[in-house]
Amino acid sequence: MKAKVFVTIKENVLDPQGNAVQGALHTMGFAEVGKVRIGKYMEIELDTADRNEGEQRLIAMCEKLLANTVIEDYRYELEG
Amino acid sequence: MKAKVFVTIKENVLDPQGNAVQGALHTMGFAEVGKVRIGKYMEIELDTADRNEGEQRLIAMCEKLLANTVIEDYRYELEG
Amino acid sequence: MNFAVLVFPASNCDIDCFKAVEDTIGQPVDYVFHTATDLSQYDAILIPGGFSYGDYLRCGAIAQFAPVMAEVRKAAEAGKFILGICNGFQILTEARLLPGALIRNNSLKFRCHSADLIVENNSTAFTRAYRAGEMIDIPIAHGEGSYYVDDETLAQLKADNQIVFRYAGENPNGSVDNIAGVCNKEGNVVGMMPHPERAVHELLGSEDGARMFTSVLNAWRERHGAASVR
Amino acid sequence: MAQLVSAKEPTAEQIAEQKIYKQFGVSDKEYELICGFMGRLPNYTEIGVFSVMWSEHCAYKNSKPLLRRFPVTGPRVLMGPGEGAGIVDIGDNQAVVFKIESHNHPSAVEPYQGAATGVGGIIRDIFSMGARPVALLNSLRFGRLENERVRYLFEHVVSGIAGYGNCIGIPTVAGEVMFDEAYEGNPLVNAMCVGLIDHDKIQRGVAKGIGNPVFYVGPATGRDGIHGATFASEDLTAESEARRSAVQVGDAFMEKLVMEATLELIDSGIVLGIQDMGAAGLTCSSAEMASKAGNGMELYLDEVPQREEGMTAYEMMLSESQERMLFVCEPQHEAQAKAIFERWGLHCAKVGKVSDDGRLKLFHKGEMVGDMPVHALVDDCPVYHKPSQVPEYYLKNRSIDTNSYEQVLDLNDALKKVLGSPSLASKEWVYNQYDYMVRTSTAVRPGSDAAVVTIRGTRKALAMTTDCNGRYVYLDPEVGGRIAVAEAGRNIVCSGGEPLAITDNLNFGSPEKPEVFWQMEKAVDGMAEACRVMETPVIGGNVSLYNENAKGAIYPTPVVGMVGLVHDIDHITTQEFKAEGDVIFLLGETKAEIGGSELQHVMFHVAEGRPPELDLETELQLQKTVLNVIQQGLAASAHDLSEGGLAAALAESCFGRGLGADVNFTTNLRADLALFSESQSRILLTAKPDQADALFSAVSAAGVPVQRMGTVGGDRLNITVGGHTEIDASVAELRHEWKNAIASRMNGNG
Ligand SMILES: Nc1ncnc2c1ncn2[C@@H]1O[C@H](COP(=O)(O)OP(=O)(O)O)[C@@H](O)[C@H]1O
Ligand SMILES: [Mg+2]
Repeated sequence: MKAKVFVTIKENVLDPQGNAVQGALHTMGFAEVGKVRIGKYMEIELDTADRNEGEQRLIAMCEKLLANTVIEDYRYELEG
Repeated sequence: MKAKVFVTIKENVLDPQGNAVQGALHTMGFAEVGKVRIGKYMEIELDTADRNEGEQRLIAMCEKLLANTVIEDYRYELEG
Repeated sequence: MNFAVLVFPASNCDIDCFKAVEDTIGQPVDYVFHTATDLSQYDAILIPGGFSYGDYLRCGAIAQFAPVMAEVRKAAEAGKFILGICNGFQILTEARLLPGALIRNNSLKFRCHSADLIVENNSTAFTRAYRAGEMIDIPIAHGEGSYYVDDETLAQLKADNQIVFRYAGENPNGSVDNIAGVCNKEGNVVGMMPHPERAVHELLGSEDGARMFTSVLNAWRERHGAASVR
Repeated sequence: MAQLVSAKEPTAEQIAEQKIYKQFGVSDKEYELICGFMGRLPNYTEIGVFSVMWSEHCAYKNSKPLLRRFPVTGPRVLMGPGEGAGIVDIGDNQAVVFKIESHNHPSAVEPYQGAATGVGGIIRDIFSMGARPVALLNSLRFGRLENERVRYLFEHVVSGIAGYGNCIGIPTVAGEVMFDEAYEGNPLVNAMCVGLIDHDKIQRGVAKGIGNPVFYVGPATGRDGIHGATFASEDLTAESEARRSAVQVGDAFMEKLVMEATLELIDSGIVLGIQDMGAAGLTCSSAEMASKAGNGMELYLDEVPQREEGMTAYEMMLSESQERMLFVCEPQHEAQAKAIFERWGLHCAKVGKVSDDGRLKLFHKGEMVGDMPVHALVDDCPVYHKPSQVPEYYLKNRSIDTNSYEQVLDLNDALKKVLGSPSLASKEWVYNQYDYMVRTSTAVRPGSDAAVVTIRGTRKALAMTTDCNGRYVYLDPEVGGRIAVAEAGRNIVCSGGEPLAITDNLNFGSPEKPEVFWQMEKAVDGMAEACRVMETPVIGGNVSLYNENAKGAIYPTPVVGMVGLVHDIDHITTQEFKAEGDVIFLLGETKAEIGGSELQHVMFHVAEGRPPELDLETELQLQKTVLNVIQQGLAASAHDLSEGGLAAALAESCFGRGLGADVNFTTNLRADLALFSESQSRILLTAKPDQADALFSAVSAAGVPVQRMGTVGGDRLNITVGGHTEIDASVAELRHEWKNAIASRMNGNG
């Protein structure tokens, strides 16, 4: 199985990276750019047969390591 | 419109962060974890009416700024 | 000989580069803001270390679009002497004025300490005062200093003698082939992760960086038929 | 509790009836007082503003009576406690500005951002005075590295400090890190910043000139860290964690812009008053600036730049979004100020005006939403004299005889254990992540007793250090407090500096506990006395209380940050042995003092008995003498004896250049005590062979006990006591233990 995990900064938490990129895109003439949020994208190969169990364990990985739930949210997709 | 951009490290470029996360997950007992690759995930709001033109400009943003094509690949999705 | 030290909003080794020029070769030097649109009066351009525009996305990614960079490109083509140190090196690679890219240290940590370098190419404008193969002590301070090029480009770099410095001993960041600094084909544009401007006085622990400044002054003088300094 | 942050606000009556103020840490009695000052029931915004202004963090309501015991003046002091940071004259129209701050509670919750914003905050304190920050230090305490959460906290605190300081380009040159179970769950993260200023550039946070505009500069305000000040003033519980609003995220790039622009603005001479928005954000900066000028202020909250939609007055006033400043100038200078900020890509917004009525008035959406007397906010918070009680443990410890411990026989092994103890081991793992060289002024890097930073254009330099041994303070707060100041001074002197003044961070448990309050009182007494005798006044500091976890209070940890003046760069001295044949001297007297020591910790796994004694006159005499011989050029190296005693100090001096030493002396103490006792007021000096006699005579003439111990040389450390070889080990082997202790634990194979 393959998992894709998306980690994003919580809505009301400051995202300096997103702000910097937004500013740069504006300076470069991309005036149409509105809000920019930057997060992480991870691809994880999982050697699990049981999809249900795989999912539970993936959630555990996210909660414990992949996302810092104090300031980040996460979302995932499971394939295969 | 909203664009989602995924920037990933090229296959043959070392991904120290992905390796570190893989190692940490193993130490934590997630033995099923295979390869881990870590990239960036960006959400960009675009105030564009023309979808085609929007897409062309998004590609320009990616090529010029959002990804460094020496070491990174990118992929995007356009919504709305 | 006129020196420019570029200043991006979050450059932080600009003062150090400026003082190094003053202290080592006593030549005229100006700070030039990232918004400047004319560098024609300068013979050498130093792009200092720091975090240019915060460097949140990738180091040097945003800086390559600063107005002053168009001038840097022109200067490079005109054969003027350009040295990018640390963040300056990152900016030069992002701007494609130098090959390759700098990625996160393999330790995933910022590393600050003295480092031994081997001078691989002593024919660039900035390294002629060193002996080829000489070992020098120049500190590093970076989080994203692991130099990457693909195999093909690496072979090309070797063929064209573009590798200027290598790390001796432990590779501090995972750089391909222990590369610490490279130049363009013509040898007038040099980029390096270590900080020669931090090694110009015995109080700072090493004086080995000073000769980069005397080198470039001599290169310039030679070009202009003036007497060289030691 | 999420409704604290958004949703509908309760009315003034509901606040009174349901005692909602209690959620903000306002007591019934305080609420009554507030109603008295207001002449009516305060609304939600107003009670919010009062609660942060009257929190321990802003009002020092539990610690004020203690802080008054510190000496705060001296011939060199240009500004003592009260402003953003204290200022000390260093001659030639220059002065040094410094202060220490804690970010303990935020770091416990989100270590990277907590530590990063702690660094950001202390930097703002320095540049808002008009000073150019030149160095950073940090003092850290964690639980034991065997614990996974502790490793997580340690790793991220260090990278947060690095991430912020490295980006902004201020070298992090010194600090300390100790590990002890007492700090598990409640790490200490104290950051100190040192700046340089010309006398005529000194700024104050005052709102001068009725009718003058008040400007806001920096990033937009979000719902970050609302009630941070209150949060820092209560115990760390699951509930308090849940109550936190959005965690503040630091943006070092933004701070760099704000710093450069602010310094340029101050340089232009048009600023009348300026203050950073630290704890309690807009509330605290506006109220304090008005108060210091004896004026009032009106704030137009619609003008406040906002990051999020629909922010209420309450949220804007209490937000602790980072990297923001408030300043006042005359109306005709507005365009000039704006131009300076624009050059750095910043906007400044006119958000208010100085008024003459002594009130803080808030306007939002066409209505007055708050109207409070400034005086009541800033000066009228009640001050509490908490009950104090001698703790049981203290009395018990006084009767424990640590000299009756069985003698430790294998001192080679003991030395390795001591050197490999994370608290004493090399902190390279930490400081190699910090850019300690940027600004090319760092003459002594982290790793010696104190860091030394040169002052461009002069032959002078600044020496700086932070020190505190919480174990000693726990065993005897008064003696421990004295030692913290004395040790800081010793570190400065060993580096060639004359101690100037201190800043302190009082990290303690809950002051509601009489035993904790007693610790505070005694520690402050000890520090104050030491400062008086050593003539190093307290020019500023910070108080962090309620540092508790499930198991109780942390060790009382009053961290001392000291700055000294090196009069000439030729005086700069480091701890490492310099050359073969140099003669080693020990100054001071060694007694059988093992209570609270590192030896006790690694061999007996306890902290008990009495800490080493400290006689301040003896200490002063030692420090003066050592500075004197250093200034005369007689000392090749100098190293103060602290944790691990003589054996550890000798080993540390060997490590710098990998030079060994042959030490041979006699004593009437047991060898383990002679080598590992942590007796105070001792310093190790070396001299070139041809200067050894001169050094010996100079020290003896000053009446300081001095003993010739041996010579530098070879690649082994050999220590013979009374004819018996007690330690014989290769320097490389010892160095390995010391150098890798932290890294190996962090890499999970320790
Ligand atoms: N957190 C830190 N940041 C920077 N430097 C540090 C830190 N912790 C320790 N150091 C440096 O390591 C050296 C040893 O520290 P320490 O054992 O506390 O010294 P001492 O006992 O002399 O006060 C000092 O130079 C100190 O500045
Ligand atoms: Mg010391």
